[in-house]
Formats: sequence, structure tokens, C-alpha cells
Amino acid sequence: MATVGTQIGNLRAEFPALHQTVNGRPLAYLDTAASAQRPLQVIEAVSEYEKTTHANVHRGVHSLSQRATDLFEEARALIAAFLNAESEREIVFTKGCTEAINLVAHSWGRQNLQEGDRILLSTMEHHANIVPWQIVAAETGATVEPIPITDDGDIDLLAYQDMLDRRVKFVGCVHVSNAIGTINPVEKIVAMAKEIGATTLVDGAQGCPHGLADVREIGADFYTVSGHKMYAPTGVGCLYGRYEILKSMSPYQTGGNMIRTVSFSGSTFADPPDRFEPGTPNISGFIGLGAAVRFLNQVGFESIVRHERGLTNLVISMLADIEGVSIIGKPAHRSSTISFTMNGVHPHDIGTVLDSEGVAIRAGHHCCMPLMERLGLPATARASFGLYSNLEDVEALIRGVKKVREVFA
Amino acid sequence: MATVGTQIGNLRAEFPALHQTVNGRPLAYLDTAASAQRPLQVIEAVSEYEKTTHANVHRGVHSLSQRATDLFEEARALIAAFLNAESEREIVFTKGCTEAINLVAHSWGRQNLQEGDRILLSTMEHHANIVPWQIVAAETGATVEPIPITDDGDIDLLAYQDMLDRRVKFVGCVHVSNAIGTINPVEKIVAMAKEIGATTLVDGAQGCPHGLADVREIGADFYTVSGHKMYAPTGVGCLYGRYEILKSMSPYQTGGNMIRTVSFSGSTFADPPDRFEPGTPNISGFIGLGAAVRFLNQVGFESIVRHERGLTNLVISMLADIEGVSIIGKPAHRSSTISFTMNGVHPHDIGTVLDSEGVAIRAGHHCCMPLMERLGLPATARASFGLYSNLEDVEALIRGVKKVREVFA
Amino acid sequence: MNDLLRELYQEIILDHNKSPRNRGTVEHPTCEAHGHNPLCGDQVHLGLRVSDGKIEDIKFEGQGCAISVASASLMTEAVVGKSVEEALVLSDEFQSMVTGKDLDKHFSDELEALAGVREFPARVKCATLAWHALEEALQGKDGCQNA
Amino acid sequence: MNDLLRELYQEIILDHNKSPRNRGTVEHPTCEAHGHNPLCGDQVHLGLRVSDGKIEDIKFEGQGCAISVASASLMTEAVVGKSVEEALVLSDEFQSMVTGKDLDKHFSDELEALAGVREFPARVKCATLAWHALEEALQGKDGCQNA
Ligand SMILES: Cc1ncc(COP(=O)(O)O)c(C=O)c1O
Ligand SMILES: Cc1ncc(COP(=O)(O)O)c(C=O)c1O
Repeated sequence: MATVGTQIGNLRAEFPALHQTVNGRPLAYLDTAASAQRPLQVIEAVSEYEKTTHANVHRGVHSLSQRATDLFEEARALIAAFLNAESEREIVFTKGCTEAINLVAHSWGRQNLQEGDRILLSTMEHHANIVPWQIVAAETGATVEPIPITDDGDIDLLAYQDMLDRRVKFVGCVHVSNAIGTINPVEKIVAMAKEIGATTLVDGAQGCPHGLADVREIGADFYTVSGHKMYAPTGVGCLYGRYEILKSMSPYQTGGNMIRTVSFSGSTFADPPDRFEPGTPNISGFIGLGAAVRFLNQVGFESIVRHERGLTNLVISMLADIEGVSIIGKPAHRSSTISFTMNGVHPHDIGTVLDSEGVAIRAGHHCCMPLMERLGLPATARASFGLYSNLEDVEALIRGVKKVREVFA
Repeated sequence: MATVGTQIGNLRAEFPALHQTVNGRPLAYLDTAASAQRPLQVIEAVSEYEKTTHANVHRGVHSLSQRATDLFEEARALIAAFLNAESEREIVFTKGCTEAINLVAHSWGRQNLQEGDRILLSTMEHHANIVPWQIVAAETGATVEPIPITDDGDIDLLAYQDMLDRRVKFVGCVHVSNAIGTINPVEKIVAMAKEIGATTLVDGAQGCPHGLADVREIGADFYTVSGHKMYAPTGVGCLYGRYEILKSMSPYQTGGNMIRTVSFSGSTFADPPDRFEPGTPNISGFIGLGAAVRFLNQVGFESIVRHERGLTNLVISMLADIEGVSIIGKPAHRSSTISFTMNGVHPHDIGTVLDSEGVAIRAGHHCCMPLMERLGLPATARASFGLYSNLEDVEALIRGVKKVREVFA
Repeated sequence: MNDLLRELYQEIILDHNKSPRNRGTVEHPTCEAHGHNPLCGDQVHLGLRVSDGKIEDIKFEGQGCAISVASASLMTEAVVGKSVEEALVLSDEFQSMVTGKDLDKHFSDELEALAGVREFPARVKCATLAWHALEEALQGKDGCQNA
Repeated sequence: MNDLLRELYQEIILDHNKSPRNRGTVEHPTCEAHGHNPLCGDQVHLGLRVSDGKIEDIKFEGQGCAISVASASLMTEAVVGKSVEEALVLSDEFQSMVTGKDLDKHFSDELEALAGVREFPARVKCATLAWHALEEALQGKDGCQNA
């Protein structure tokens, strides 16, 4: 047990936000699935840029603008390599994972869906990968249907197989469930969808921080990324899209930089990724994303995953030992996110008691209302671990859960 | 002349990016209209947040999330007061001015425009306030028409008056031209549009940095803001909308946080501003925007405007003295942006020669192709001044322009 | 347990959470309302029978955290038998208390038990959910102001 | 004037900018192409008469900065009389030179005059605009590869 927490434990010093007390207790930040803390390397890449290099990108002949553009495009190259994309041109910068999905639903969806077409989404999707499809379905006459899940919290592949027919034009699936931690077999899900010619999107918000994001291995047409879940700043994310499919799509948001020509009689548009990036981008944020990729590459996912898995297994076994605690789901593969409930105690009250002990967890529906309904739960308490989590965090959580028991004895 | 540059000159120390050499010369950053540099106060508000407070907002019961939410909503209150909005609920956070306009075109436009309706936009609009309207016009059957401008670079109010009839449903106008510096009489333009019942949007990207943004005085239904032009980080902006009109609009992007309920049989949506803010917002960026507003309030627009006006008048008179230099436009009111051309020298070459002297200006169409066409110019050179600009900047510019003359003798 | 937490989860609260009073449905309700907190999923459904401007009966159903359940339970006890006007004044005062706007006003021991929520801004909405529903039931367009 | 700038704006460049060669239109062109840099608005229109695989005539029109105008002018001089294949090889080599990919290869004095652009990444596109148009004219679907 002692080894689990020490493998990459010295990295913790790199995360300033972790070193504080909350309600008089050392902070145990177990809300990494909602948003990760940033290493100094990322924070400083951003402030260094602001202090030395800032200028608008792409449009300037002056040196500062050129340097800013170079850093910005370097970030694109870094994330392209991180995702194992074939080229930087396949990376569209967005403000987050939500925007990336909206872009696909709007541009690809309205262009390609029609009356009677079927859109399949897993029951465990985040609202970000449900609501945009409901909107496009209402506009086009397509239907949105949930792919069932098993009681263990896995996608029911047999039921999915049965749903597939030629009218299925789109399949969307979360890579890793933010609510219950399931790692979905997205290669298989994508391959099955491809057999009937459907277009596919994998919501990679929770896949990227755990080293699972290899777009060529996964094979989906689209893969969406959220920066702040992978140790980068808020306000950045990206859409990976196969170049051919991006190239076939009409613009989403429009304005400066995405055009070729504008006149009042009509406008023409640039090639991807520019076509989808109007306006001044979040330059400092994307430079922060590049720094986060560098940081993750340096640490290496092998040790990150080993570390997170060790802590996760430990927490599951320790929670299971506490009377009245239920761990939600028993998926075949799980990331470092654990949802649980306690007999007779609402998750919100769990959250408040834990917070009074310095333990930060999330309580609620985790933007997954359909999943909650399927599980028959109004809400869960969720503890999620990152590369900086350690044994003290685990101990604080377990102590806190026992305190909940006491309060609600 | 000596007093002009010294009024608020000590503020310059607050802007680290200004204190560097470029191509062996002290940087003269005259590209503020493209993107302003940030004061330390803003840079540090962001990094301090990252180091001490970061967590996802709105959805957490834990203390960090509550503190992050408080800071985030404080930023909304600061910008609401800055714009003199009636309430924070009228402020929708976006990733920039471009997105704010796209939101209006998409949500308000598709809901309210139909075949035969007319959309009027000034000839000097930025592409961000043209292309989205072309898209919505193509979808709804409305038409987009340019409001003419005079040779001086002012909106032709008589011609505008003649265009107004009951079929005009929307009027969009830039507050301050980013290309030639015209300050438009937007109160009057809005009032005229209101008389025939049209909805109005003022693109305030270049109005905010000069203290012109008072939404109640202007009276428009919508006013759009770009953070990075007002000394805040990139990746943030906002849409001001009268609450009643926001309330009437259907969602734009969709996903988490903007919903009331989600199920596969249908979803319902939250009230504004939440309705328009799906996903994790750019928390640190908006906190930076709040810090920028605080900074501007401390400095005070009276001295900022006096300072910028002094430098601008000086530059215009000095440039006019140089053989072969033409200043573009002679608007009734001008902000601190000056476009110019030089006989026999393309603006790009001006930009390159100036850069070799450490002077950063912009050269091109400034995302205003229709304006350039109206002016009969392929491009201009543009120098733009901010609150930190000083006499050395002016001298460097003039020296640089003389050097251009030499090179292209 | 630290002091703030003890203030929040007082005996009265825990008791009303475990054994909520007035849970169920009113026979022949004259007005109803539904409260919902989309951030956490808490739900409360209120049924009232108001006659001659007086709340004769009030019951609630729903699910939520200890604070919202206890608050709903305490609210029903506090307003049953009161006039509509009295109930609305009490609602106002209660909300001032839990949002910290009014620190002086004192309440019955029962309602005062919820004062601890002040120190937990994320939980204020839990405490006010049932009261908002009450106001809506009494004033809303489907309400029974004139019943 | 600093050295890099002098390297960029060499006499030859300034001369070709002031007095571009082969400006105008070709009679009976066999292929044409249009180049456009949306970032700065530079435009170049090329007309060629290719016969028996040889560029018999080439002319350009358009507007742009000194670099793009001089580059178009120098390009037309360099390729006229050459075979399509030779012109395409030269185009490749020229682009390697100005992007800094090939620092060893040497050119005629005229073309070599554009090497200074290497140090100005923002201007590389100006120097290659006409050459891209040339490639498109010779290879594009409306081109005259087989003319
Ligand atoms: C007048 C005007 N409108 C709109 C924009 C677009 O703003 P942003 O790039 O922040 O989206 C700009 C800036 O480029 C501008 O100057
Ligand atoms: C699985 C999943 N998808 C999508 C999102 C939305 O990401 P963002 O908030 O960055 O837009 C999240 C995060 O909340 C998530 O966990």
C-alpha cells in the first residue's frame, strides 16, 4: 500500500492549488473529473506568454505577432501528436468539449441528417453529447435513441448490435464516463457503427487525461477534447476530425480569419481548421494546453495510469468495507472516477460533511440525468483522482465518509 | 507636447510585455486595436486564481468550487456595471465578440427573420458582424444590405434614413471602426432603427477600451464585447442583451449547465444567462476580465481618453507632414486608431520596415474587406494606441515611416 | 465534527430529515406547486388546501438532501393554520435569515434551526426550495391567492 | 537600415517592384490561374501560353506588396522559355529556398535576391504566391499539363 501513493508523488509539489487548508484541514482535492488542477509549468507558460509575447495571431507582419503565432501553432502540433492525428489540420481549436460537439452537430448534422435517420447515443452520455443532437434532430426530423447499458454500468453491446441498421447515420459515445468511470470499448463501438456506414463521434473529455486518446486506434470520425480536464486552463478544447470529413463541412461560427473573401454580395471560406476558427482565439489558453501536453508527455501515461489505478482500487476496497456505502457500477474497465451513495444520506449532505473535513468531491447528477434515471438514483457522490492524488487524499476521504456515518447515525 | 505622454505614463510599468526590444530596438507596440497588452494586475489575477482557487463553478458543494463561483460571478457583476447594464442577468459570457454576434444571429435571427426582411449593416463592419448575418439571411430569406458611408469615413445618416422602412428588422453597427477609427453616433443610429421597430446590435469590441460602452445610453438591444481588446486575456467576451429579449430567445450552444432537465424524450432549458452558457466556462479568463474592469475603473476613462486623444492628434499631424503619406478617413469623431497609406509602398512593406525598427503595426484589410473595397484600397497600415502608449512610441513610428520612405525612395 | 457543521446538522434537522412531518398528499388540494433545483436534482411537490384565506392543510412529497427535506417538513409545520398573508411574510423573513440578510430577527426554535445554512452558500438553495414552492403555490398563476 | 532588411529589400526586388516585367495579359492563353492571400489581400493572376510542353509566354496582373510583385515578375522571367517540367522543378527549389528548407542550392542572382525573405516568416507567403499560382496553372484541373 505504501508504494501506491509514492510512485509519482513528488509531482504534487508542482500543483500549487493542492497545498492549502480548507475548513482547517489539508485540502484533499477529489474533484479532478470536474476540472483538474494545473501544474506550475502550465500556469507559467501562460503568464510568461502574457508578459513577453502576447499579440494577435495570424494577421500580423510584426515580430510579436509572428512569435505568438508560432507558439499557438506549436500547441496545435503538440495536441495533434498527443491524439495521434495524421496532421495538425485535423485539429480544430474550440473553447471546450461542449463547443466541439455543438460544432459537429450543427455543421455535420444539419448537412447530413434527414427525416427518419437515427442517431444513437449511449445512455451514459454527458448532456453535452445529448442536447445538441436533440436540437439537430428536431431540425432535421431525425430521431435520437439511447443505447442501453447493463446494470454493471457497461454499454450493452448486444442491444447495440440489435439497434444498428442502415437508418443509423450517427453514433456518439463517451470514451470514459464522467459519472461512474466506465471506460467504454470505443474501438469496438466505432467499428460496429462503421460497418453500417454511420458517422461516429467519441466524447474524449475524460479519455485524454488518462492516456487513452489515440484517434487512429479508435477510428472515429470525430474525437472531442476538453483542456481543463487534462491539466490545461479553462476555455480551451478541440475537435479532432478526419480531414476529409472536416473539409466536407460548412462553417459553424463565422467572422474574421475563417474567410477567404467577404463582400456584401457574398463570402467564401477558408479550408479547415481555419474555416471553423473565426475571431481571435484563446491564444494564451491554447499555449497552456500545449504546456499541459508537454507536461503529460514528460510524466508519461504509464506511470500516471498505474498510479491512478492503484489509488482507485484501494478506495473501492476501503469504501466497500464501510457499512451502508454502495459503489455505483461495476464496469469491466474503470478510470479513476468512483461514484457512490450512502444509505439514508443524500449525496449533497455527503459533500457538505466531506467539505468540512477538507475533502472536495462532487455531488449531483454530473450532467448525466438520463444515466441517473437509468440507475434509479437522483444523484451520487463522486470522488475522482488525478495524477497528483495521494494516500493522504484516500485516507481523508475514508475518514470523511465515516464522519458522514456519525453525523447521520 | 511634453505633457501629452506623461499624463498616465507611469502606468506603463504595469505592462511587462512593453519592456522589451524587438529587432534590437525598444518595442513600440502600436497594435492595441488588434489586441491590447495586459497589466500585471490582470496577469496575476489569473495566475493567483490558478494557484489558489481553481475548481469548476456552479456545480460543486465544496468550498473551492464555491470560491471559484463567487469570483466568476463577481466578474459578471463588474462587467455588468462597466456596461451600465440593469442587471448581471443581462450579461452572457462568450469566448469573444465574434461568438456574441454569432449567438444573436443564430438565436434571435433564425427565430425572428423571414423572407423579405431586411438586415442593415454599415459598410464599415468587421467581418464578425457581416458573415453571421449572411448565413442567417441565406437560411431565412432575409437580405443583407450595406449602409453607405461618406468619403470621410462616417456613416451616411441621410442615406441610412432613406433605407429605413418597416421591412427593416435588424440594424447592426460597429461602435468604433477597428479599421479607420471612426466613432459612430450609435445612439442616433439605434434611435432611428427603433422608430421603425427594428432590433439593434452595436458591435462594441472597440468601444469598450475607450470608455464608450454605456448600454443604457446607447439603447441597443444587444451590445457585444471582446475581452482582449480591453486589457483582459484572450478567450473571453460577452453579449449584453436586454433581459426581455434574451428571455425570448431559444438556446444557441447546448450541453451541461444550461439545462433544467434532460431526458431522451426531451430537455428543458434554464433562464438567461445560463441558457446561453453550456459547458465549463473560461473561469480564469473571466476572472481576468473582472480584473481588467477593476484596472480600467482605477485609472479612469477621463484620463485614458485625454491621453489617447493627445497622442492621436499628434500622430496625425506628424504623419500628414511626411511626403506621400495619406491618412485614411476624416471622421467627425475618431478613437486612437489611425489607418494610413504611402505612395508607391504597399502596407505590408510598411509593416515589415517598421517592424525592423521595433514598431509593431498592422497591415492588411483589418477584417473589413467591404470597407476596403469602398475606399478603393487593397489594404492599409494601421497604428493604434492604448492607455500605455507614449511619446517614444510616436517618435518611433514617425522615424519608421521616414525609414520606409528611404528604403522605397 | 466542527462547529459550523454542527450548526448545520442540528438535531432538529436530522430528526425532520429522518421523519419528515406532513409528507404525503392533501385531499382536495386548492393549490399546488412544484420546486426543482436543476443543479442537484432536488424536487419538492407541495399540495395545499386553502379556505377563507387560511392554510387548512399542507403536505409535501419529493426527494432531496437533509436540508431540503427538513426545510420542507419544518415549513409545513410553520405555516399550517396560518393565513396566506402571514405565510408569505414568514417566507420572506425565513429567506432573509438563511441568506444572511437579516441576522437579528428571531424565529421559533424549529425554523431557527436552519440558520446554520448561512455559512454554507452552496446549500442555501436547498433550504429555500420548499419556501419558493410555497410562494408559487400561493401567488403563482395557478395559485390560490383568492381561494 | 539593418542588415536583414537590406537583404530583404535588395535593389533587384525594389527594381522589379517599381517596374515589373511581364505585367499584362497573354494573347490566346492556354492556361491561367489565380492566386490570393486572404490574410493580406494580395492577388495575382497568371496567364500562360504553353505549346509543345514549353512555356512560350507568361504574364501576370494583380496587386500586392513589393515582395509579391517582385517575386511574380522574377518568376515570369525565370520560367519563360522553359519546359513545364523544368518550371515545376524550379518552383519546388525556389520554395525550398525561401522557406529555408534548402540553404545550399544556388539560383540565378535574380531569384536568389528573394532568399532574404527566409528571415521574415510572415512574408514567405508573399514570395511564394506567384509560384503557387504557376503550379496551379500547370497542374490544376484547369491546367495545361498536356497542352
Ligand atoms: C470591431 C470589431 N468587431 C469584432 C471583432 C472580433 O472580436 P474577437 O476577435 O474578440 O471575436 C473585432 C476584433 O477583431 C473588432 O475589432
Ligand atoms: C464526458 C464529458 N463530456 C463533456 C464534458 C463537457 O466538457 P466542457 O465543460 O469542457 O465543455 C464533460 C465535462 O464536464 C465531460 O465530463
